[in-house]
Amino acid sequence: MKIEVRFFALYRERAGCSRASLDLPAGATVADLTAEVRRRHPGLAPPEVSIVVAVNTDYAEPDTVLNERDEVCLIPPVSGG
Amino acid sequence: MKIEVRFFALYRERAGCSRASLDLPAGATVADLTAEVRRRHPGLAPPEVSIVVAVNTDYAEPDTVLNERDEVCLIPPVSGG
Amino acid sequence: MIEITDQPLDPARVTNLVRRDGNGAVVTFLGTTRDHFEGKRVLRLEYEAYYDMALKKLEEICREMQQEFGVEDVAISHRTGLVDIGQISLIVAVAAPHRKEAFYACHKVVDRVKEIVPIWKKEVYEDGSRWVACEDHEFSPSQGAAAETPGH
Amino acid sequence: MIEITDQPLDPARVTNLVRRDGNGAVVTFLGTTRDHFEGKRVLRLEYEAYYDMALKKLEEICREMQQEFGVEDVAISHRTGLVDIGQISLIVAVAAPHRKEAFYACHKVVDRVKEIVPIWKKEVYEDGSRWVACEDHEFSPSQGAAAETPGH
Repeated sequence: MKIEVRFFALYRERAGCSRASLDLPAGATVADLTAEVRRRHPGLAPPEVSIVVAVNTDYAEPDTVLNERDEVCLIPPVSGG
Repeated sequence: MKIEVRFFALYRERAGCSRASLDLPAGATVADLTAEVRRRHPGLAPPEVSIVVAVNTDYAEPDTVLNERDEVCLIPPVSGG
Repeated sequence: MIEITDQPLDPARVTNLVRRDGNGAVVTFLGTTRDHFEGKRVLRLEYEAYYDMALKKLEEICREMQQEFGVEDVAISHRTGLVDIGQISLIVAVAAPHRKEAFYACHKVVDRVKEIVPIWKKEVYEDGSRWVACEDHEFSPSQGAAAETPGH
Repeated sequence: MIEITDQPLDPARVTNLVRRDGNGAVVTFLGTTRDHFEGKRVLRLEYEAYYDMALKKLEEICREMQQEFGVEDVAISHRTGLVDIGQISLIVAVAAPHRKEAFYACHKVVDRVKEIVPIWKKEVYEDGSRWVACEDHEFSPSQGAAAETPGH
């Protein structure tokens, strides 16, 4: 299945893109997605840092199963205020 | 000696005056002054309530010795803000 | 900055007095006159101050904030006289580089104002009035000259 | 009321949204952009938001305040885009009948905004820039793409 991913702030700058379309097997999880993102963009985050993902505007656990048409965003450490 | 005393708020209303001139022996303390005030104005405060006194714009202890020309004020419970 | 005035208070003016480019956090407290007390409707409030001593105590409170929190930018404005319901009777503005100190110091200033500054508030009802004391723990309008709690 | 806007923020407007005659205490926090970071002069800041999720998280925070403190009158206004030094990037206004709840809830709202709301701040210096992260504990401008701390 195809998953559209958005990149914000630090991740957008490091990835050099604000959106990407990933091919993932049906039943893929958030952890599968971040693994694929790291493969494509090795400089995005150091290995010891977990990449936080939002699915449909909520923080998602690594074992969350993804579906086509989910709104998936990579969330670098927030710093509002 | 003569001590001028100012009354504020609740005490002013209960005493029915905003200032009074008290005759006290030389060396009289704040405790002597409040005793004299209570004698003159029995309704000012119930016996179990200590009357707070400011001398020269600072809170004074009961054993503080008074002098003529001290600025003496009776301070009912404050409620600013 | 400290002031006691019988004119309406201006939160924007008081807040701007403490803003500086090195301060990332500004906390402002507005004390406004409430419309009820124990089910009775309050019509308005009357504030009375022992001005000389009140100003001195407000200055002391500002020094306490410097000692306790390292906070230097404090502004306190207190209103006296007749104050209508919903109007502002007290403004405390505190600024600091970080928010924690700004919140703690602002809260502490308000507590201290209510503890040590000789200012008194009288609530006026349709059928009477009462001098408020020590955060409402003391008098009730039905009791009139009820017992005061010692110390404040 | 919650909003995210690229226009200058107005403390008086946001504060007035939470004032009601039953509320005796109003606490307003202003977050302003600081002029330095570890000795480097900051020229300006750039804020970026994931709007849909940020608005949802701000709404969640308002609900938390109702549950945790019984506080209903909360207004949050966050700015995005280019923000000059000394300007306001965040306003949180909280009103409650008594001051303790107003102070605690306002402080908590600011903490939660910085914890869970997907908004990012970039500091721009004369010789570079950095994405600020997690209250400055994480990146340093000299290290560039330094290690992030997991979780936030």
